[in-house]
Amino acid sequence: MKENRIIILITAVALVCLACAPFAIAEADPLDPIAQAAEGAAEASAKYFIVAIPIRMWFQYEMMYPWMLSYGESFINNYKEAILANPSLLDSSAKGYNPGITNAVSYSISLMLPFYILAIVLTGAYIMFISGSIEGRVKAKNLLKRLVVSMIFFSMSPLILETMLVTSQSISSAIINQADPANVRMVLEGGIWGSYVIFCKLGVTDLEISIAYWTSLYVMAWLPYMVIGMRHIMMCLFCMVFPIGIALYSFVYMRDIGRKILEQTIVWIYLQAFLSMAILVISLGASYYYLLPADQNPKLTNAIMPLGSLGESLGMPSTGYQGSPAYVSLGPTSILSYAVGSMGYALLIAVPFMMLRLLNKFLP
Amino acid sequence: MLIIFSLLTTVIAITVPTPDLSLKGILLSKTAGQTSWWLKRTIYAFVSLDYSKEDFGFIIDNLSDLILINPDAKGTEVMGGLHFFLSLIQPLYLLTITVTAFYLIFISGSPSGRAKAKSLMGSLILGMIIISLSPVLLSALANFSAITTKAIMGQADVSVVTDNLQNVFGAPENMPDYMASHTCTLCLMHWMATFTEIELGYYTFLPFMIMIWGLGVYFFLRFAMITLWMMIFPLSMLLYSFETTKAVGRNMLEQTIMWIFLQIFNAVVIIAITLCIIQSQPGIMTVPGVPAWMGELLAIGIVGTAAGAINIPFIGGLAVSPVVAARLSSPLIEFIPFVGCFAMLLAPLFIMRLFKGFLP
Amino acid sequence: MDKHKIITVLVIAAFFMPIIYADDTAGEDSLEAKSFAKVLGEEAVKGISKGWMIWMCQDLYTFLSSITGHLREYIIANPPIDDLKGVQGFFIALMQPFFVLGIVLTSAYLLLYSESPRGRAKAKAVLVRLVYALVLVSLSPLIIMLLITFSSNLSGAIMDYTNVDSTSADSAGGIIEEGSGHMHHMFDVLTIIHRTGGVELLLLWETFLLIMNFVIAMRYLLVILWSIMFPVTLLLFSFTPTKSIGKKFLHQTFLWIFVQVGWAIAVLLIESSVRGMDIAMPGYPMAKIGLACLFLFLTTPRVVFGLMDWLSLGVEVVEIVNAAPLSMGALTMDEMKVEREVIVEEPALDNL
Amino acid sequence: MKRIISRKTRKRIIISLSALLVISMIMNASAVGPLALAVWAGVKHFWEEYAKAMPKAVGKEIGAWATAAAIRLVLAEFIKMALFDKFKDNCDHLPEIILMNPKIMIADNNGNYYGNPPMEELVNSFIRLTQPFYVLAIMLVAFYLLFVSGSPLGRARAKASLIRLVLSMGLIVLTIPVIQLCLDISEIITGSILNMQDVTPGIAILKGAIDGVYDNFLGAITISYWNSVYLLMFSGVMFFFPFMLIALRYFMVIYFTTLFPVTVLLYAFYFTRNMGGHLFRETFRWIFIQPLYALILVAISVSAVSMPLIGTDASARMGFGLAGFIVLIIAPLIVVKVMDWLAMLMIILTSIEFPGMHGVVGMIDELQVEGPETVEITPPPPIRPRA
Repeated sequence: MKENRIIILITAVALVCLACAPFAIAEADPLDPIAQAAEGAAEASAKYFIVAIPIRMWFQYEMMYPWMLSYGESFINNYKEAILANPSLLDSSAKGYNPGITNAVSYSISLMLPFYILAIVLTGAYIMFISGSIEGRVKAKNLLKRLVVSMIFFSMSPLILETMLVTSQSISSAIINQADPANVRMVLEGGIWGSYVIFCKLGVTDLEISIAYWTSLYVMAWLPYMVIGMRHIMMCLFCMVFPIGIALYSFVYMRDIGRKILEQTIVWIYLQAFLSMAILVISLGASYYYLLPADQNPKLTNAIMPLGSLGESLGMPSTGYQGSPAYVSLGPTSILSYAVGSMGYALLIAVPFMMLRLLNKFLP
Repeated sequence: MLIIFSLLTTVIAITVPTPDLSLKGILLSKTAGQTSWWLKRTIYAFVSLDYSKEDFGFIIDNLSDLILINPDAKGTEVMGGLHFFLSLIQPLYLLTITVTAFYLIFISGSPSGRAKAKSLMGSLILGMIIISLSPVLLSALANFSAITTKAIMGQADVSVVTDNLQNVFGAPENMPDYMASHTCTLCLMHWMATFTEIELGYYTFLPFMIMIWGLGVYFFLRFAMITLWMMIFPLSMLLYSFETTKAVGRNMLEQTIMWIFLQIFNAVVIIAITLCIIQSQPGIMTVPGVPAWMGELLAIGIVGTAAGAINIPFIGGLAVSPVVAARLSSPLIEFIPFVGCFAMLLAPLFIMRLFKGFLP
Repeated sequence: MDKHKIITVLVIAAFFMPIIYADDTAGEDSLEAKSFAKVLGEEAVKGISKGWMIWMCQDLYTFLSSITGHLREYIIANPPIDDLKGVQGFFIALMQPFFVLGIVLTSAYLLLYSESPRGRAKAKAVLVRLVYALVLVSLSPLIIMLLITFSSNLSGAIMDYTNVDSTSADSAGGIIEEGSGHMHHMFDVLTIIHRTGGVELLLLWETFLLIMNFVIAMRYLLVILWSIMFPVTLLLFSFTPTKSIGKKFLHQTFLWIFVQVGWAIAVLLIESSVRGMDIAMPGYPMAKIGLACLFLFLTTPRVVFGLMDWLSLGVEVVEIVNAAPLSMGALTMDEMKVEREVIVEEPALDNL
Repeated sequence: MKRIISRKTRKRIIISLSALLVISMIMNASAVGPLALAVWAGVKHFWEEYAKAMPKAVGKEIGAWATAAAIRLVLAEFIKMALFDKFKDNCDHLPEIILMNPKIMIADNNGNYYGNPPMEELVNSFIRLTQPFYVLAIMLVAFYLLFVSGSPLGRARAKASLIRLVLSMGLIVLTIPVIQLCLDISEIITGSILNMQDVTPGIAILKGAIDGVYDNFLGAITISYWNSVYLLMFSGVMFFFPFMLIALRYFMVIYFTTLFPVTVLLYAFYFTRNMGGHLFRETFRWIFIQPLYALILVAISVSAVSMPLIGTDASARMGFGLAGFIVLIIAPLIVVKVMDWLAMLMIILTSIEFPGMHGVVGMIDELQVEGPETVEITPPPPIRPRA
């Protein structure tokens, strides 16, 4: 929000009041109870209706409404691009070409290479010179085989990563294209605009009682991006250490760490598919709207006056405060759309975590 | 009671500083800010306490009955559900029995298989018998546990516990009636908080809500859980009689028995509390009260913030301060019954953890 | 205009203004001397604003608690199978090549490299598994439809024993509504006394009702998720290395489809236990019962499926279907042994 | 059974009562007439007074509100100076902060190293603490060897532990150099990782997130105090935690350094070997998180390149920055098993997956096993038609 504007505005107001304070009209007649009552009523109504409400509505419709249009709608507008974003290691013409990872991978390869050489040399030495029992020999040979094979994979690791990324992206796009964008938009907007409507409805009387919905706006606007960004970062992290993972996976003692690293790499890369599956589920979830017949489906508008809904049906602004800054007559939100929308956002957060938990220890 | 008290305070607050008591004079007397300030907090404290402590009397009065309460296994409520599940599993029973019999008669491969089938048959028929007897069985179980509980609780005097609970949550003895339910030490905490800042008042009546509402909810929950397990008793029997599903059935039966016999542990908790209270000499496990003069001071401080503001330092104070002082200078919260409530709430968790897998 | 200049100006203003207006900016009652008439006027207007606040919250309450009127529809709710079919077809098409690959490889192994009879038996077992899984996968929409229909019918049958459809006070909906309604009523009273006195209570019943709505919607979405992933689940389940994951997925599938049965049982339980309590101890405080019933509705599925996970039974069933042709003892045993060996990491290298 | 009257019925009652009142008033209007006139006069008077008092009231209230807002804005400015700028400074110095290591050894002017006196004292005190145990242990083993000496296996074990004890005595004396060596190694690796890439884009993204949160905080605090407090708490947790963890590492390294003699002793003695091994693992884990932090920082800055929306979309930038903070918080915790309390958070996120208490318990278990070190491989129980 534009803080300078706010500051200047408020300063102006404050200074004006400061200036005109000494010239205020005299007290009401202290001997006239009705006058006293009127004064009290005037002060209270000024405090609670004439001043506070426009300010709150200013907050809701001047500050939060543009915020909703930019931040709140952001994920709904470009969820596809956000979810399908993948780094590309080798193809410099690709969109997300990311030389950084490639450098890192080569760096970690160079980091691990001496250990390989050491191990191979040692094993060779063992076979040639020490080579006690037969079984020891067999073991050593076995180990040597392993080392060589893993070394091949090791040196090919950028290629492997690239393949995994490309396959996951293609699968995800195939899944996400099954989703109907109109439905996704409908469901997700039902969630975030539903909270916004409730926030406006409650918040105009007292912002404190609408705090939960106001917070949920931030959650819904940022958490999907947070999950996607987290996936992106963790993916890059594990891509960097992928060669190390392969190397450790081939040494017996380090095997567990290596397995963990490989698993995590695979899971974080293919999480994309599950995220897009969540989108698909959301688009299918639109059928939740028809759970109840439309006439029994309870609705809530941001009409803040008893007759608001009536006035709205007549097409006039129904705040009852005609001079309101920019009253936006939002459509009614239904409980079904609100619930399924919020849960759609929750799904975007829950599915990755579920999968992270379900998909562990799958490598031998 | 609330109305009486607030009216009283209002009258005091208005009449004392105002010379003329005509309507106009009262309306014009300049003490309204303080009076409303004070009244609001007073009423808030009263209302919130009444709310958080409603039905406290009910729980205190029939604590023993609440512990002893059990659903009637022969009653229609349980039987309706039980019959439903029975109708659900009858075909299963028939099917399995026919199949096993068929197997025994015709296919009957190895002797081992035969033996297995026979044992299965036996267990099935046994299960059927038990299920047909289930209402009797369940009510017998319930009665048994109830009788045991009664016997255990007979060892101690429940009124000791209830009195001490009264001391913690409710009124001590020799309280004027209109103050009765508002002068326990926790209540005084609530009063102070409310007079400091009205929103703090909410957090100070949380203890009441947790304890009293918790007890109320807990007793009903136990009742409901027993109803549930009684209703699906046939299912658990069926599952228990198969080898493949034995684990599940065992788990369910264990749950049934545990929830039914939970009341015994509540009785034991009651006894424990009673013994603690009886054996502990007064003052142990209690926060010692502040000295009397400080109590007076605090009392006047609480009320005085309101009363003093309306130029009558003592009249407002006198209304409440003896009570407040009495409570403040007597020992504060008795922890034993307080913790006893917690123990009663936590009993199921302990039992679930401890008595896992006692069935074969 | 430089921001810090503004700040300095503001600081000055901030320090002067309270002196001029000796007034609590939080908008609550202050200790200054006012006449009663004035206070009465104030309180009247404040009362209007508070009443307005209560009105808004009342609308919200009717909005959120509407679930108690439609419990049956909410509990029975299941995604229309026709929506799922197309997507499942897509997933099946996605899975097909893997299956073909697996079958071809196994049969190739069987034909070419099968040394030991044991390995042979293993391969056979895997092959049969694969074929069966292939059949199951191509049938998966039907299976899902079967499961969903079964669970919804079952829960419907359970709820036929209750009067959940009526919104009378002794129906489950009515009781739950009372549990939250009591708090809502209390919120009204406290708000009348003090503007923000009852906010926490508001949050309390809001949370309960929101959770009820949200959990049902969540189940709806997760049923869709697991049903469209059913072919994948079966694929994972049929390959030996990924079997454990497949098992977990299968567990989830059964769980989320059958949660509604748990809710139906909860409804039955609530009503019958409240009636029973009415007989066993008349005059049991209704507010507590309502609260407990809110709690019961949320936790009974957890109890029913958590403490006794008869969802593993569903897994067992699939097991048996898979193992049916080779359930003649030995081969299965063999296969199982094999399975163990695959996952054990070779002990030979440990003391290297 | 006691029931509350439902709100609908309450409304109905009120409406009907008021209707009755109106009707009765109309019925005997004659009696009410003069009263009504008086009331009307009062209302009129009231209205006039109301209108007269209104402008002043409005001015006063606006002034009061503006005062509050001004105070809050000043407060916000102070908060910015006190917190958000500090957050951003921290982010600027993130590489240095990551590279920060306790000085176990220091160099004097002649360039020869010796232990940092306080550290040395601490460690020595612990060494002194271990001495009697050493004596005891060696005596025990010797006693065992001489008199009890059961199976050859037991013998071999005893001998082994005897040798280990003797060796470990040597190691204990070298505590400080050893730890310093490990720290140097980790610092070198960290430095090389940080030099691997340019980390400024990552830092810029983190700072962007802080700015975004501050903007929303400012917008909220102008209007309402409590809403902004929520945002403030959130940002405090979010932006302080990574640095808290890094500081925690700093302390834990010192802690385990002082414990090192005990660790060695426990490891050397046969019966307490597992304990010692565990302590060893913990020590080295805490020492070697440092490269992980560097790696995360590099990953953030690297992944910023291939995330398309960051340049264009503000919300995406915010989310990405916050995700960076979350990763900085969670990843090290996953590696070091400080997970046990974090398990609670994970459970909240995943408990929708496993209804049922046992599910939660299982989750806790699994999360404790989450650390890459501890993946135990248990074959799943064979499924066979039960005998």
